Parts: sequence; structure tokens; C-alpha cells
Amino acid sequence: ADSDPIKVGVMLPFSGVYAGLGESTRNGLKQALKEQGNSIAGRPVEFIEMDTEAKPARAPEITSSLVDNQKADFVIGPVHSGVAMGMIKTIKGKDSIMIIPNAGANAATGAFCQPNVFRTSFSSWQTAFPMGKEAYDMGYKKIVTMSWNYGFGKESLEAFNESFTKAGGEVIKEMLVPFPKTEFQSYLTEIASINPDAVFVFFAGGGAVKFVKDYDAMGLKGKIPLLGSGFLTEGTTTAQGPAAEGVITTLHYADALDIPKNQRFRQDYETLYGKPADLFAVQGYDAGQLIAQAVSATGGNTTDKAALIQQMEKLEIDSPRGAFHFSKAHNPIQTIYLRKVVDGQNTVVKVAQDHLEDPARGCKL
Amino acid sequence: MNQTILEAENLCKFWGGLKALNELNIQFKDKQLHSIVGPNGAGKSTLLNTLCGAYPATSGVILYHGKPITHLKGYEFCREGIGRSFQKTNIFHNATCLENCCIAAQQRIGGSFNLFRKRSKNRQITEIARKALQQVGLTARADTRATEVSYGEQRQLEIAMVLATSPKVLLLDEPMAGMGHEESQTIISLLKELKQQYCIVLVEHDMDAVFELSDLMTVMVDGQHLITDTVDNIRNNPLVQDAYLGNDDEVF
Amino acid sequence: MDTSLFLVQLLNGVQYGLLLFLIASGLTLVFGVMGILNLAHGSMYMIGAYLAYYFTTLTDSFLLAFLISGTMALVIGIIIERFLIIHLYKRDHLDQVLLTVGLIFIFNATQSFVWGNDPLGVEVPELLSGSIKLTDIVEYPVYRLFISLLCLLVAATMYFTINKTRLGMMIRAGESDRAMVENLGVDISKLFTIVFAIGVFLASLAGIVSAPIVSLVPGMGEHVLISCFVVVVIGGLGSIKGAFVAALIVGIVDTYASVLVPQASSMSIYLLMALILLAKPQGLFKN
Amino acid sequence: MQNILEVHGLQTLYGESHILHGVSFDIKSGETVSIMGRNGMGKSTTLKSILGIAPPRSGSVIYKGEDITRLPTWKRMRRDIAYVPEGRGMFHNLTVKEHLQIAARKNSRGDANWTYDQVLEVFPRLTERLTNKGTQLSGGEQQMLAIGRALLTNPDLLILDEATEGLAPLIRKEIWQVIRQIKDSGVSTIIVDKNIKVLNELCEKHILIVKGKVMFQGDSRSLDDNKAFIEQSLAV
Amino acid sequence: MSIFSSKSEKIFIYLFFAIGLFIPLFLEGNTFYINKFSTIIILSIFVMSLDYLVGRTGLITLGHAMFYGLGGYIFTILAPEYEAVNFWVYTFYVMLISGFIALIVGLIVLRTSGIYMIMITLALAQMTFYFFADSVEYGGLDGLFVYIKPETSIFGLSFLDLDNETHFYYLCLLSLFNCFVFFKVIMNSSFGRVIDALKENPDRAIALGYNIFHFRLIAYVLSSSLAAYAGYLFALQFGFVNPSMMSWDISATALVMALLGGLGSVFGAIIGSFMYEGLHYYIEHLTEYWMFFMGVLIIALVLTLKHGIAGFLNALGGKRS
Ligand SMILES: Nc1ncnc2c1ncn2[C@@H]1O[C@H](COP(=O)(O)OP(=O)(O)OP(=O)(O)O)[C@@H](O)[C@H]1O
Ligand SMILES: Nc1ncnc2c1ncn2[C@@H]1O[C@H](COP(=O)(O)OP(=O)(O)OP(=O)(O)O)[C@@H](O)[C@H]1O
Ligand SMILES: [Mg+2]
Ligand SMILES: [Mg+2]
Repeated sequence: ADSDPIKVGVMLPFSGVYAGLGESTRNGLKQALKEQGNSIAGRPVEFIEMDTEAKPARAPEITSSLVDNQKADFVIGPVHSGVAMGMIKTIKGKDSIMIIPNAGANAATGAFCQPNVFRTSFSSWQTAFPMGKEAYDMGYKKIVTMSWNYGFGKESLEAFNESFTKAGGEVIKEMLVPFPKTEFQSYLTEIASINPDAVFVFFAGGGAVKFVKDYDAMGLKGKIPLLGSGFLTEGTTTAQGPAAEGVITTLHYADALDIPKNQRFRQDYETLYGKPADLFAVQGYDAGQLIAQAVSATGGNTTDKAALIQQMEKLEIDSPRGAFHFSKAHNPIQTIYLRKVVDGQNTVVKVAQDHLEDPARGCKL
Repeated sequence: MNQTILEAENLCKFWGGLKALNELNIQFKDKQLHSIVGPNGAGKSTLLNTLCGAYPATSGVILYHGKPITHLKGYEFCREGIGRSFQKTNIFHNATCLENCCIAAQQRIGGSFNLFRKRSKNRQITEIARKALQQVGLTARADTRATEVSYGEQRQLEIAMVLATSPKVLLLDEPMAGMGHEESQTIISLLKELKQQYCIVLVEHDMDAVFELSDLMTVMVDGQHLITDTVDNIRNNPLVQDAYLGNDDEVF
Repeated sequence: MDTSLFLVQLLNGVQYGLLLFLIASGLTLVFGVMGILNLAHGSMYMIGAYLAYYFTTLTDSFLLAFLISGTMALVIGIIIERFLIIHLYKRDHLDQVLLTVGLIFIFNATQSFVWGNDPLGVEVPELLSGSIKLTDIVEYPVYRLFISLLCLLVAATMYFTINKTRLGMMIRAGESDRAMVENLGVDISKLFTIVFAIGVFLASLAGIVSAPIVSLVPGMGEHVLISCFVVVVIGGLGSIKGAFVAALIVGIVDTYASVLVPQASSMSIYLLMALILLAKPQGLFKN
Repeated sequence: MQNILEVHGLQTLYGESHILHGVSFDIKSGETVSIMGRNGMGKSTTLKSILGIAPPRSGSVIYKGEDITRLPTWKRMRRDIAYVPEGRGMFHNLTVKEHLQIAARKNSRGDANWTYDQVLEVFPRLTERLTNKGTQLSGGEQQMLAIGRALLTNPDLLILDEATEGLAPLIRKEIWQVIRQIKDSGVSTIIVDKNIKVLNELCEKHILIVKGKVMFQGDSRSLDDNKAFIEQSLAV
Repeated sequence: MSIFSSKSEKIFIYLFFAIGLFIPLFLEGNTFYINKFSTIIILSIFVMSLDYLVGRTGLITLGHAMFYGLGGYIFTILAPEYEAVNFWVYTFYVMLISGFIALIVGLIVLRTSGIYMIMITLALAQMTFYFFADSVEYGGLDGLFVYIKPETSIFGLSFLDLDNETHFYYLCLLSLFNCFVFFKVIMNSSFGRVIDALKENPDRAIALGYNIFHFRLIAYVLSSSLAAYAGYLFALQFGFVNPSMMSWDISATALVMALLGGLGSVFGAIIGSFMYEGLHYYIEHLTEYWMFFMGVLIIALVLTLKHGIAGFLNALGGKRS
């Protein structure tokens, strides 16, 4: 019936290394729906939260719980790409719509794209590709790249490499660190000995904190500029302290992004949760907005998923990061900013690339 | 004359710098009880352990029926028919006494790699095991768990297990240690009986038992062979008295 | 690789190895010497780091934080031993696994409840925050050298205590035969409580001093746990010297592997352990 | 003379099985006492109950006038009791030297009649083995070490459970010699052993335990008087 | 003659499989619960194989998940991507290949014992983990998909449709049953006698003439290939394999389940898995800090139960095994 709740399954890591990201995402999601008075087109919204523990092996089971048992209309999740793959596999052909609020694996909206899978965050490719050209334009010709040896990291390096070489630069060395190792001394020593024009890295979370601090402590920061995919300085600058000052990154968002929507969003978030919003909150928030707008557009009808999907494909989301809409593969077409850490905050230097669309390689949608 | 079954030629076993066995030559004959005595740390246990393959020899040869077996693996010695008991009780504490002997017997009978045959189905094994228990006088304890029998009875079980492997040579390391008088008597009469059929090597500090049982005695000191002779000769040998026995009975 | 680079990498390896030793030292004591399998060792490392964070923020003094956190760790150690571990000495080792897995869960939940899940960092104390210039491009953080020094100190103290003092003999004897030590008139349960608490303290100490050079994240304890076991086992159970040498080997191998054979570097320490155990099934220094 | 030890009505169980049924006896200061009995009759259990290793369910142990029934084992030992258990209790990770060092201490009166060197003098065999681990010794060497270790605590009451088991005759004699020496120095001793003849000679008092009960106690003279009964109980 | 070693075990097994047989009738249509049960049953098989190895043979491993993962990977790699293969044939392949790998691994790890064996199994498992996690062709950390589930016909007759959750459930239940019977039979066999002996006192077993290495190796191979079978079922259930199946915390969790259930009792493995997973599922829905309560519960259980739940039940039943 029409007053039945809209079921929103939330599959995020609430324990383990990624728990912080899970929490922010959930907060953002709830904020968006709270703005709608927790009801859409007269139907209340019910959340069912599950902890993925960021363990891919558990992903299919939990997804199945939400999809088959709880009959969730939407499943929001996950943070971790490995989990995303397990989820997509399970949700394929099912009658629920999955909205990925973070995981960046290119394949999620590439080779494995599905009609009922949307992403409100980014593809790994998107976050690193624009930096290649920017780096070249800044005058760096020979660069060392480095990341953890896993999907997100490698995809980021590839994307960077793609545009950097196209612009005319040369990646003279690519270093892959076993995940989740954070003992960087030997790599840093090697970087010092190579002495490139700049270094481009992908690290996130605790690894990012450690890397940036070590980079500084080794005395490299003043000598070799540090560039990165935006996650290097997302939610980590407080922990990094002064070591993060001046690090340049590209991302589809920046805390200090100076547009009214963002300011309002951040203010509300702070009053609601008592701490500043971050990128993950934005992505969760947009997942919430997406649900709200799509369900409103169908007049509260969630049984006809095909119609719902059609609505979602057409929507323009007014995100704190700036408006975006979805590509054919259901990945946001969005603006990527060039950012620099100033006084512990990611400030926007300029727009690196406007309305960047992921190539969605391998997607047949 | 009885034929030599087991012999050691120039057998050496070194522990680091310590020569626990030093160029030892010794022969054991069939159907004889040959006891080895010597002060503590003389290398008696080491000799038994080397003869049964538990320790690899540092150098030297062990001959069994005239053929060298020094290179064999530890577990293969038992299969050849060299059974041994331990100075420190070494049994399967959680199993019943009967089961302890069954484990020993099964090795002989075979079928240990049979995954699907119920173990209790094998009559032959159980019979051998019961017989062994009976020989040492433990029949009444067959179904008691080995931890629950007294120390002396555990020593008896220790011997029963060796018997259950149907050995040709018995290497017994202080079987009487810790046994009460009555139990010792049981073992003594058992050994008397067994030496009719087996070659027995006995290490024991209980001199009454040794003198009563031995056909031949060897005295070892510091890893070396001191003397091998009959009981009477040994008893009166001044060298032995000096090194091992002391002058008279166990009073001061 | 030119010589100076080679040497700097060696320094990295040694420095990392020493840190590993510090983290593993408590485990060597509790597991290697006392024979208690404490899987929550990593969690204590984590708790140490978080406590250091908490008290440095509170008091603005790393030294003060160091003292308070260290004391708290000792107390936690005493509590765990007195109320939990004490029931398990007569039981199978595996029951200790079960119990300490339970502790890991509790510590993780506590950490996430108290400190949240965002990565946190601690500033290097002012006094030690400089760097030393090694080559024209490489500088070395003084704080890391300080940690190395501390590790050496801990190693020496432990080696001496365990091997040369009567207390150390009693601890070792206790691992071999608890009841017999008691028969000698030693209050073995108190002794074990103290040693366990020291083990926990050492784990936390490692957490505290590495807080400024690592990032504090949930689950950081589990990552170090395996490395600790690798170190203790390669060295040979119960051998402080072994653990020390093993830690250095692991540190150096890991360092060179990551620059020389990056493809296989994730496996390097495991390969190392497997090879060592095949050649010496009891570890390097098991007597 | 004063009683150094009084044992009253010990009832001891291992789980379900009831081993001691009211064992009582006392020992005077300086006395050497034997406990005899066949295998499994509860001799060792009696000793363990006295020491708190197998705590009795009921009954009491009075040592030097103090009720120590509820004390933990280590505190009893601290009151100058030493114990050589059956099985010897070697530490696999301590060297012979360390076995001795760990045990050495002055007694509660601050006396140290036994020193490290003295012990090695009594057991010269151990001198050659100082760097070996306890469990790497031969059976007899372990026994020597166990006794030496006990002596180094400089006890007032020495408890020996089958201390001569596995020793060569010559050494056995030496051990008896040592025990006599100990006796002469005024230390009270409880001995469990198989060798009745020696015990008869050495001990002032004898206790016979059958199925967890004291069936006889008395001096050597009355031991001779009850020879038939005793021999039957010991199945000699 | 019965294969049970205690009355409690018998009652438990009868009850469990009786309920197991009928439960899908009550869950009509609720595929989630059916799936959940299948998952736990698969886990039970895995835990049971570990329980046998650790509890019966005395060989403790922290690398058992390696075979669990390999089971999944062997199938996924071997089976053609877009073609339905035969389930039974691939069961055979998976067990054969994993058995062969276990043989090689066993030859290495069984040279050590105790904690050293724990560590060397852990090392090999981590190496395998990183092998798959770093590999490009096997999907790296993101894992691989199984696109088409196998068909299950024997001689052209097909009873089970693996895409049907209920059918799959019964396949799992049957597998668990077979596994249980298999372990009980080998435990009671002549082989089992030697295994019991060498667990308790390996030195004596050698002195009795047993080449204990061979026996351990056989036990290791059997246990490992059944673990692989469980991993194979997991891959079939979710159509997905991932290196994290091999990570050490899966091994550790399985060990915890086996311990909770009562080590060496085999039926305890079923209890342990169901209890752990059940508690986990239940508490997780109550609170975000589920770990705390789970930890407290585990500790309470260790302190109160000496031989896990199976031991407790056996004590209740009043008969020792
Ligand atoms: N594993 C070992 N490592 C080092 N030395 C050892 C080892 N085993 C025995 N020894 C030494 O070898 C010597 C001979 O020991 P063995 O056990 O053979 O003596 P034994 O003649 O049986 O003495 P006992 O009558 O006291 O049992 C002893 O001095 C002992 O310390
Ligand atoms: N830990 C134990 N658990 C259960 N029963 C035990 C235990 N220790 C000893 N017993 C039993 O208690 C009884 C008495 O044992 P105890 O060791 O006191 O005998 P003992 O007189 O010293 O014999 P022995 O001369 O053989 O050493 C024996 O029947 C033995 O089986
Ligand atoms: Mg000997
Ligand atoms: Mg006794």
C-alpha cells in the first residue's frame, strides 16, 4: 500500500578500518531524508542497517539478506570496492536498486554495470585522470607514482598515467605497496634517490595520514612536490597536521568549495551531528537526494522499478559538490577540482575538468 | 650356542662434546636375558634408544640378524621386531589399558590405513592385546583408563605394550623402577618366562632382579664398555664393585 | 643502488626491525617465555596508541601521556590476568586463543566507541621533532632514531632479566612446570600476573611511542599481530636473542624486498618464515 | 620434644575418587620418618595433601604449631619445607646450574647450611653437566639434581618421594649417606621409599599406609614386632 | 553398532537433521533464511574439517582458509566461463586438485609441529592470499565471478537445480550429513585408532612402529579437501570468490567456532558454527557495537565451559566419549 514504508537497506562498514567512512555516509544519507521529513510522497522511510565489516566474503550474504529477506527497495552501499563486486553480483537481476555511495572500482559502472546499479560517488578513473594534465601544466615532466597494490590504487595510477603521458610527461617509476602495509621508509628513500619532478600517489585513510607525515619527516616535502588523488587529504588533514600543508590533489569535491548549496549542507550537517561534514557525507547525502527525488517523481510508487530507474536516469542532483547527472552507465558526470591544502583545509585552486564523464569501458548499457 | 641377533659395532652417540656412547661393541643373543648396568649417566638409556632407532647413531653400525639396520628410520626398527619400553612411563594416558595394547598390536597386524573398517571389528588385534595384558597380570584393568591406574600398574602396562608388538628383541629400560615388591615379582617371573622365547636386553638398577634374571651382564661406565660376563663373575669383580655396586649390601 | 643509498636502506631496515622487536617484545615474554598465547597483544598495542593520543591532547605533553598510558596499561594487564587468564593455565592453549579473541572484540568495540573511527594522529614531541641530514637529499627523523634507541634499551633489559637474573629463571621455570616452581616457595601466580602485566605494558609502550609516526586507525592492532608472531617464531620460542635477531632480519628483508623485488614484497616475510622454519623447524635460536 | 608437623584426619579426593580416608600422624622436630605402602595406596597423595598440592577436603595440617591447612603451597614452602616430588619436576628450559641457582636461598632464620658448592660436592656428576638442560640429564642425574635443588632451600623439613628410584646402587648409598647427614644436622625428614631395610635403619618412625588409611605407626622396634603384618601389607 | 560416541551426540544429530529436512517447508519462499542456513551449513562443513584436524589429529593450523578459498578458486578458474558444467564432475576435480595441493603443502608443513606448524600454515596461507590478491588475471582483491552455476545431472537425470535456493540448501545439508558420517567412520576405524594414539603421544606411536608422518599427511589431505569442498559450495552459492576467503581471520574465526562447539567432537563443529553465526546475526541487529557483546559472550563461554558446548552436552547426557 502507499503508506507502507520505503525500505532503504544500508550496507556500510561500521567496524574495522573503514568504519569512519561508513558513519559519515550514513549521516549524509539520513540528513538528506530528514530534509524531506523522513517521508517521501507520503511514505515513511525505513532504514535497515548492516555492518559489512569491509569483508568482501560477507557481501553476498548481507546483500541477500537485504534484498531477499527484507525486500529493500534501495540498497545503499558499500564503501569498499571488493564488497561492491560481491554486492553487484548478488543484486543483479533482483528487484532492488543499489546506490553506491563511495566504492570507486571502474568496473562497477564499467564492465559490470547493471540497470539497477547507480553510483553517486565517482569512478577511480575520474578522480585521478585530470591530475595528469594538471601536473604536466605545472611543469613536471618526470614523475614517480605510488599507491597500495589494490584495485582503487592501481586504477588511479593508470588514469593518471593515461592523461599525463598523453600530455607529454613520463612516469619514470611506479611503486606498488602491498595493502595494507604502512611502513613507507624504504620507498621514500628510493624516491629521494630518484629525485623526480614530482610524486603522484594514491593513499586513503590511515595510510594517507602515515604517508604524508613520513613524506614530510623525511624532508621530501620541500624538495619534491606531492600530488595525489583527492583521498590523500580527505578526512585526514587533522591527523596529518602541518605535514599536509601544500599537498595538491584532484577530486570531485572540496570541503571549502564555495557554493551556497555546499555551505548550507555543511552548516546543517554540523548542527545535526556536531562535527564537520566530509566527502563521504556528501556522497551519502546525494544518495539520499537521489532516492527522494526519484520516488517523488513516481508519486511514491516503488513497485515499478523500471519506471523508477528511468526517473533516476533523468534526474539532475543538486549536490554540495555542484550539480551532476548520471551517465548511461549510471556514474555521475561531474566537475573535478584541483585542490590544495591550506591551513589544514582543502581549498579549491581551480576547476581541473568540467563535467567529466567516466569512459565506462566495457559497459553495454 | 644361541645365535647372535642384535649387535653393535663401534657404536658412538655424542651429545655435543659429551660421548654418551663411545666405540661400544656388544652382542645380544637369542633366548637370553642380557642386562646392562652402570652408574647413572653411563649411557644405558642412550644405548637402548640408539638400538631401537629413537636416536640416530653418531657413528658405528647396528646389525640385526647380521645385516646392518643403522640407516633405518625410527619407526622401522619396531617393525623389524625390536620393541622397547621406556624409563619414564610413556603410554597413551587417555586410552584404556586394552586400547593401549591394541594400538601396539595393530601395527603388527596391519590395516592401519583402513579408513572405513571399524577398529573394534578386528578380533585378532584384541586377542593379542588381551594376551599381553594377561602376561603382565593386568587383565583386571583392561577397561580402566591408563591415567587412573597406579604408577606401578602403568609400568606393567608399559611392558604389555611392548609384548603386543610381537617383538623378537625386547629392550627394557628400568621396567621395575617405581614398582612395588609384588609387582616386581610379577615382572621377574614374566621375564623369566619371556627369555625362553625372546632376546631381552634389560637395563635396571634393582640388583636383586638383575642377578636373579641375567644370563649375561654388561657393565658400562662413561659410555664405554667395561666388562661383559656372567652374573657371578661380575658380582665379584672388584672393578665393578668400585664403579657401580659399592662394597656390600645397601646399608652403610 | 649506490652505496650511500644502500646504507640508508639498511638503516631503514634496522630501524624498522627494532620497532618490530619493540612491538613483539611483550609477545616474546608472554607467549615465548610464559607460554600464554595472547592474541589480544595487537589490541593492547592499539589501545596504547589511542591512550597516548588521548592524553597528549588532554595534557599537551607527550611525556605525561606516556606515563599515564603506561600505568594504565599495567593496570589493564593485571586485571586481565587476575580475572581471566588465571582460569586458563590448567587448560589447553587453544582456550587462551578463544579467550583472547573475545578480548580483541571487546577492545575493538571500546576503541570505536570511545575514539570513533576516523584516522587520528599524534604530533611528534617538540624536543625530538627535528631531522638529521644523511645525504644531500635524504633526511632522517630524529624521533625514529629515538625509538630505535628505546628498542635497544628494552631488548637489553629484557635479555639481561630473562637470562641472567633469578627472576628470569623463575619465569622460564614457570613456563616449564608451574607447580614445581611453587614447590620451591615462589608465589608463581603473582609472578605470572606481574609478567603478564609487563607484557601488556610492553605492547602498549610500543603503541605509545609509535603513535607519533603511525596513524591511529581501527584494527591497527590486528595488522601488527601477525608480524609479531612471525618475529617470535622465527627467533625461536622463548628466546629474546632470537626475537631480536629475527626482528632485524624481518625488518631488513622487508625493506630490501620492497625496493628490489616489489612484485613479491607482500609475500617476502612469509616466504622468509617458511624457509627458516623448513631449515630450522624450531626457529633460529631454540635450544 | 616439639612436634614439627601434625596431620589430623586428612580426607583427600581426586575428582570423584576418594584416596585418603582420614590420615593422621605427627612428626617430632629432627625426626626422620618413613612412609611405606604398596603402589597406589596414597603415599604420594599424603605428601601432596600436606603441601597443599592436593588440598584435602577436610582435616588439618599443623606445622611448627601453626595451622597451614589453608595456606597456598608456596607459603608453606617458604616456612622452610622442601620437596622432591616423584617424577623429579625438571624444568626443560633451565640448565642444571640454573636449577640450583633458582632454588638457593637462606631459610627463614637466615641460615644457609647448604651452598651451591656443597651440593656439587655431594653430586660431582652434576658438575660435569652444569650447562645441560634439566630434561637432558639421565634419569639418575635428574634425581640428584632434584635432591640438590631441595637442599639448597635449606629446609627444616625435607620431603622425599621415591628419591632413590632409578639410582645406581653406589649412588643410592651416597644418597642415604646424604640423608643421614641431613638428619644429623637436625632437619626433619619424611621419606617415601621401597627399601624397607634402609628405612628401618635410618628412620625413627614408620608409617604404613594401606588404601588411604594409616594402618601402622611406630618406631623401628615396633616395626620389627609387627613384621608379619607389615610384610603382608607390603606384599614382600 | 552406532557411530555415535555419546547419547547427547545422537540426540543432537537426529534432531538437527530432522529439523534441517523440514525447515524449508516452514520458510516457504523466504529465500534469505534458506540462503542463510545454507551458508551456515557450508561453514559447518569447513569448521568440521578443521575440527577434525585440530581436535582429533592435534595438528593446529591457522591456514585452513587457504583450502576454503582454493576450493572456490579452483572451480572458478577451471570451469569455462559461459557454460554449465557438471556439479559432480567438478566436485571430483576440486577435491582431487585441492587434495593434491594439500599433499604438497602437507609434505612441507608437517615437518614442523605445534606453534611452528601454526605459523608455517599461516605463512603459506598468507602467501596464497597475496598471490590471488596481487594477481591481475584472477581478479586481484576484487575477486572473480561465477557466471553460470553447474548442472547436477547424473546419467542424464537431474534432481537439483542449483539456482533454486531450496535445492541448493538440500545439497548443502546432504553434504554436511555425508561429511559428518565420513568423519565419524574414520574416527572409529583402525586408522582413527592410530590418529588418536599419535595425537596423544606421538613419540610412543613412533616407538610402536608407526610412521606418523604418513598418518598425519592422510588426515591433513582429507581435512583440507573437505575444506576445499566447502569453499566450492560457497562459490556456488554466491557465484563469487574473493581472496579474503583465504585471509587468516577466516581461519581464526573457524577455529573459534570449533572451539566453542567443543574441539574434536565433530558434531560440535555444527553447534559452534550455528551458534557463532546465530549470535553474530542476532547481536549485529541489536547494536552497532556488536563486537563488544560478542566478545563478552565468548569470554563467558570459555570460562564456564571446559570442552565447549559439545562437552557440556555430553556431560548432561552423562556419558563420556
Ligand atoms: N638429549 C640429550 N642431550 C644432551 N645430553 C644428553 C641427552 N640425553 C642424555 N644425555 C646425557 O648422556 C649421558 C648418558 O645418559 P643416559 O640417559 O644414557 O644415562 P643412563 O645410563 O641411562 O643413566 P640412568 O641410569 O641415570 O638412567 C648423560 O650424562 C646425559 O646427561
Ligand atoms: N591426579 C590423579 N587423578 C586421579 N587419580 C589419581 C591421581 N593421582 C593419583 N591417583 C590415584 O590415587 C591413588 C593413590 O595414588 P598415590 O600416587 O598417592 O599412590 P602411591 O602410594 O604414591 O603409589 P606409588 O608407589 O605407585 O607411587 C592411586 O590409585 C592413583 O591411581
Ligand atoms: Mg637411563
Ligand atoms: Mg607415589
